Amino acid sequence: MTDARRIGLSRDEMAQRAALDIPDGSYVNLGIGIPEKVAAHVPEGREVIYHTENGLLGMGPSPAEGMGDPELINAGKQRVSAVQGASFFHHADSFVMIRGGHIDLCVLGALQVAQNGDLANWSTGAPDAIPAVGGAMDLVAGVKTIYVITQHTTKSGEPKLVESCTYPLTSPGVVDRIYTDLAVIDVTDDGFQVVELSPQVEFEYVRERTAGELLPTPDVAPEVT
Amino acid sequence: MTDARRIGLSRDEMAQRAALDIPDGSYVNLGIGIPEKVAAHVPEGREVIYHTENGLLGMGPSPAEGMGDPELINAGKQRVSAVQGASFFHHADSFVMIRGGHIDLCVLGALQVAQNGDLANWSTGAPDAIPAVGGAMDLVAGVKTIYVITQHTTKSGEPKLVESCTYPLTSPGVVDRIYTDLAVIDVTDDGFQVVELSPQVEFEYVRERTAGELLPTPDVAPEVT
Amino acid sequence: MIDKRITSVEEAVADVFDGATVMIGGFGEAGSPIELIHALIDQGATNLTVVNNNTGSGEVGLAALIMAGRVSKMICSYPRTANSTVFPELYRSGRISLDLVPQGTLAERIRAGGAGIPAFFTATSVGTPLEDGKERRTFGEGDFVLEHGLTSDFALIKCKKADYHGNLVFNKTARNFAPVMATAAGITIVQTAEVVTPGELDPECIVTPGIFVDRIVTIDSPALESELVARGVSYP
Amino acid sequence: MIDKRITSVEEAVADVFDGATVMIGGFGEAGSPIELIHALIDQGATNLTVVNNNTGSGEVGLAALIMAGRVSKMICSYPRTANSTVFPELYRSGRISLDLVPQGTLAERIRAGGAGIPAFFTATSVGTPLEDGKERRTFGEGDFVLEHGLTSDFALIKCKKADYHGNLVFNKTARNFAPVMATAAGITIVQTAEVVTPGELDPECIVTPGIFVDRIVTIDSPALESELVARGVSYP
Repeated sequence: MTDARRIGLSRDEMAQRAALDIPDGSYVNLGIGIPEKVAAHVPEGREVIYHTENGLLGMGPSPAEGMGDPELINAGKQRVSAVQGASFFHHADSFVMIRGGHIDLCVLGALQVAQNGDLANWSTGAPDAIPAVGGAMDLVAGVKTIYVITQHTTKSGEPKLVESCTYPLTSPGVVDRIYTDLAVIDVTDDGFQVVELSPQVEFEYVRERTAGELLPTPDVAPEVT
Repeated sequence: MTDARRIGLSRDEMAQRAALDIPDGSYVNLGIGIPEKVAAHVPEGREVIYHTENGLLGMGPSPAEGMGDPELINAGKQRVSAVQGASFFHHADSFVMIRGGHIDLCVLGALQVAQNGDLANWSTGAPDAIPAVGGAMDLVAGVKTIYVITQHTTKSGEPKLVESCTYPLTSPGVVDRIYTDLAVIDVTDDGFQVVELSPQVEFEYVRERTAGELLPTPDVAPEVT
Repeated sequence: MIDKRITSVEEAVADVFDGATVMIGGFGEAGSPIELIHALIDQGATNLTVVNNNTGSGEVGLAALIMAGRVSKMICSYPRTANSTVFPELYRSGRISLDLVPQGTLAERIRAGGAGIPAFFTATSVGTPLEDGKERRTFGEGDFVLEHGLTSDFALIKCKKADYHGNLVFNKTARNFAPVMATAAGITIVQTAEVVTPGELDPECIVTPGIFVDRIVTIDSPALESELVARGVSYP
Repeated sequence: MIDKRITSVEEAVADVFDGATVMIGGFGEAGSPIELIHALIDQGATNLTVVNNNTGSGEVGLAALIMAGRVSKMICSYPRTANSTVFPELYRSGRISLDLVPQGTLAERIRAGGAGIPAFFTATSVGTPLEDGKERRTFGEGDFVLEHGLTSDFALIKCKKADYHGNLVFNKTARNFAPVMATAAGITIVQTAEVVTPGELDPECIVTPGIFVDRIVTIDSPALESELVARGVSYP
C-alpha cells in the first residue's frame, strides 16, 4: 500500500480542501498539526474568527521567526498574533465557549475514527506512554461540528477509518466529516459516506484502505441514492 | 415592655458598636438597613473594603441627593460611589467571592436568630406575602463570619433571639454575633452569651426579652467562667 | 464579513415566539434594556418565561411587559422592590407564577447554562424551604443541594459600548447579569449606547466576547427607568 | 492600610509547607511565575502536589522543581511538551504520580473550587478511560460525569501589573489559569512586573480583584523560560 503516499492530496491540499467547508462568519478552533494550516486556505471574502483554548478569540497568523510576544501563543504553544476585534480571557471562560457549545466548528487530527463517529486522538494506550489529553476531550464533547483531517492510513498502511476504535476514545460519536488524502467522507447512520474522492483516486482504492463500512457517493454509484 | 425603646442603643449607636468589631483590612458585605450605617462608623485608621453583590468591590459612600450614576448602585439599589482601587465584575463572579468564602464578614438584619445560630431574615412565611430572598441565603451560606444587627425585640415586644426560629430559615447555624439595642451577644455552643450590655441595661432586663438560653458575661457573673 | 448590527429594535426582537424563555439583564434599573423590552411589548409575544433578578418597577420596562400579561412565569430572586406593584397584584391573583431562586444561585445557574454544565452543587438554600425538591448531598464537612443550569431562547441585555463583531463593555454595576445571560441564550440581543469598529475596544478589557452576541442595536440615549417612573409613564 | 507587597520572593514563599498543594499559573511558559518557582526550590518544601496545565520544560521553573524531587504528584492535562524530559523520566520510574485531567475540566474544577462549588457535571470524558471512577448521570439527552472542585493551599501566579491592594491585570495569553487559581488557593502569591497605587488600574478592566490576592512581589524583568532552556540553564 505504499502507493497511498504517492497518489491523493498532500498535507497542504488536505487543509485547503477542508478550508472550503469553513462557513463565513463562523467561530472555529483548529487543532495542532495539519488543522493549523486550514486558516491560511479559507477562501477570500469569508470572515472566520479563530479561538485558541488558552484564552484568545480572534487569533491571527504566526509572526515571523523570532518576532511576536512569548505570552501571545496558541494551544500548540507557538507564537501567534491577535486580529482587530480579538479578546483575551482566562481558561475557565475559554472553556465556557467550548463546553457551552458556542464554538461552531473544530478541526482536529485523529489516530482512529470509527464508522459511528467515535474519535480516538489522544492516546495509543501503549503501557509506557505518558498519558496527555490537553483540551481534546473538552473540544469534541462541546463543539457543535467536528471535522477531522488525517492521512487515510498510518505510515505502515493500517486503516485509520475503522469499524470500531481500538485506541482509547476521546469521545464517542462526535465526528461529522473526515478529510483524508484520499477522500472527503461523512460519518452517517449507515457508515462512512464518501462525499468526494481526491483526483485520480478510485472508490475501490479507498475501500481497500478503510476498515469500516464505506459507501460510495451517489455520483459514483447512483443506485445507492 | 415599651421601655425597651427608651433605654439601650439607637440604630446609629448599634451600627457604631458593630463597627468597632470590623477588623482592619477586611472585606465586608453590609446588608440593607441598619447594617448599611456601619461603614460610616468604622474607626479611623482601619481600611475596610466593601463588597456589594451586584458587582462592585470597593464601594464608597452614597453621593449627594440627585448626584451619582444610576448605574452605580448597591444591592439596596441606592446610588453609591467607587473608591480608589475598586473593581467591577458580573454577578456570577460577584457570588464567587461570596459562595467561595472570600468575603470575611457580613453584617445583616434579622427577623429571628436562634440560640444555635439559625438565622431567619427573608420571610415571615405569611401566606399572602410575596416571597423574596435576594442574596441573603448566598451570603450567610458563604461568608466566613456573620454578624447580625437587630432590635432585641419586635415592635410589639416579641423576642427576636429565640430558642428556635418559627420563621423560615435563611440558613441554619450561621450567626456568630448579634448586636442589639440592649447587648452584644455571641452565639456559642451553650447558647446566647452576653459579651457586653448596653449602658444602663441590666442582664435580667435582657434575659426577660430573650427567648433562648442567655448566659451572662464572665464580668457580670464570674461564677460562669 | 461579520457585522451583527440590526437597524431597529423592532427587527431585533421580531422572532421572539410565544412561550419563549427570555433572560433580561439588569439589577433594578441598572443595565435594564428598556428599549428592547418595550419593543418586545409592541411585538406581542406572550406566555413568556422571564429571567431577571427583579420584576421591574412602575409601569415601564419589565413591569410593563408583566402588566401587559405577556409573562406567565418569572424566575427571579427578589420580586419585591420599591415601586414594584404590577407583579404582586398578578401573583396574588394567580395570573403569573414565580420560581424564586437565591440571587447567587440564579447567577450561577445562568453561568452553568452558558458553560455547558447541566448541574452543580451549592450550599445555598440547604436547610431552608427553598431546598424543597432538591437533591441534597454531603461533600467533606458540608451539605449541598443540586442546582440545574439555566438556558433561554433569547437574552435582552444593555451595554455601554460594542464593536460590530459583538464584543461588549459595560458601565459600572450595570454589568450585573448581562455577561452570563449572553452565554446562556440561544440568541443574544444587545442594545448599546455606541458601536465602534473591531479593534477599538482594548482586547484585554472586553467583558463579553463577540461569540456570545447575535444582534446589536444602537440606542444612543436610553431612557432611565426611574425617570419614567417618576414622571408616571405607563408603557405603551 | 491594605498593602500586600512583600519585599522578596524568599519571604513570599517562606511558609509553603511539606505536603502542600500548590497551583502554579502558566500555559507553557506564558504566565509561568518562574522567579517564584525558583524561590520555592530554594525554600525546600517537599512532597508537594502541583497543579499546572503542563510539567515545565528544560531544567528551569516547574521542570526544575520536579527535577529537585519536590513534587510527589502532578495534576495536569498535558505532561508531554517540547523540551519536557524531567517529568517523563520520574513518571516512568514511579517517583511521581499523575492525575490526568482534561484541560477544560481542570480549569472548571479550579474555578469551582474558588467559587464554593464542591462538584459539577460535565460531558467531557464521558465514554473514555478518563471517566473511570466517576459518577455518570443523564440530564436531558446527554450523559455527564461528576467532577469535583479543586482548591489548594497556595497559588503562585504571574501578572503584568498590580496595585498594592492586589488588583491584577495580565498580558495576553499569559492570563490563562491565573485568575481562577487566585480564587481557589488559601494563599495567593503574585509576581508582577509593576506595582501601582490603587486607582491607577481602570476598575472596568481589572481581571483579578484584590480580594483573591494575598502577597505581591515585584519582578520587573522576569526571566523567560524558553530563553533559559535555549541557554541550557539548569536551576539551581
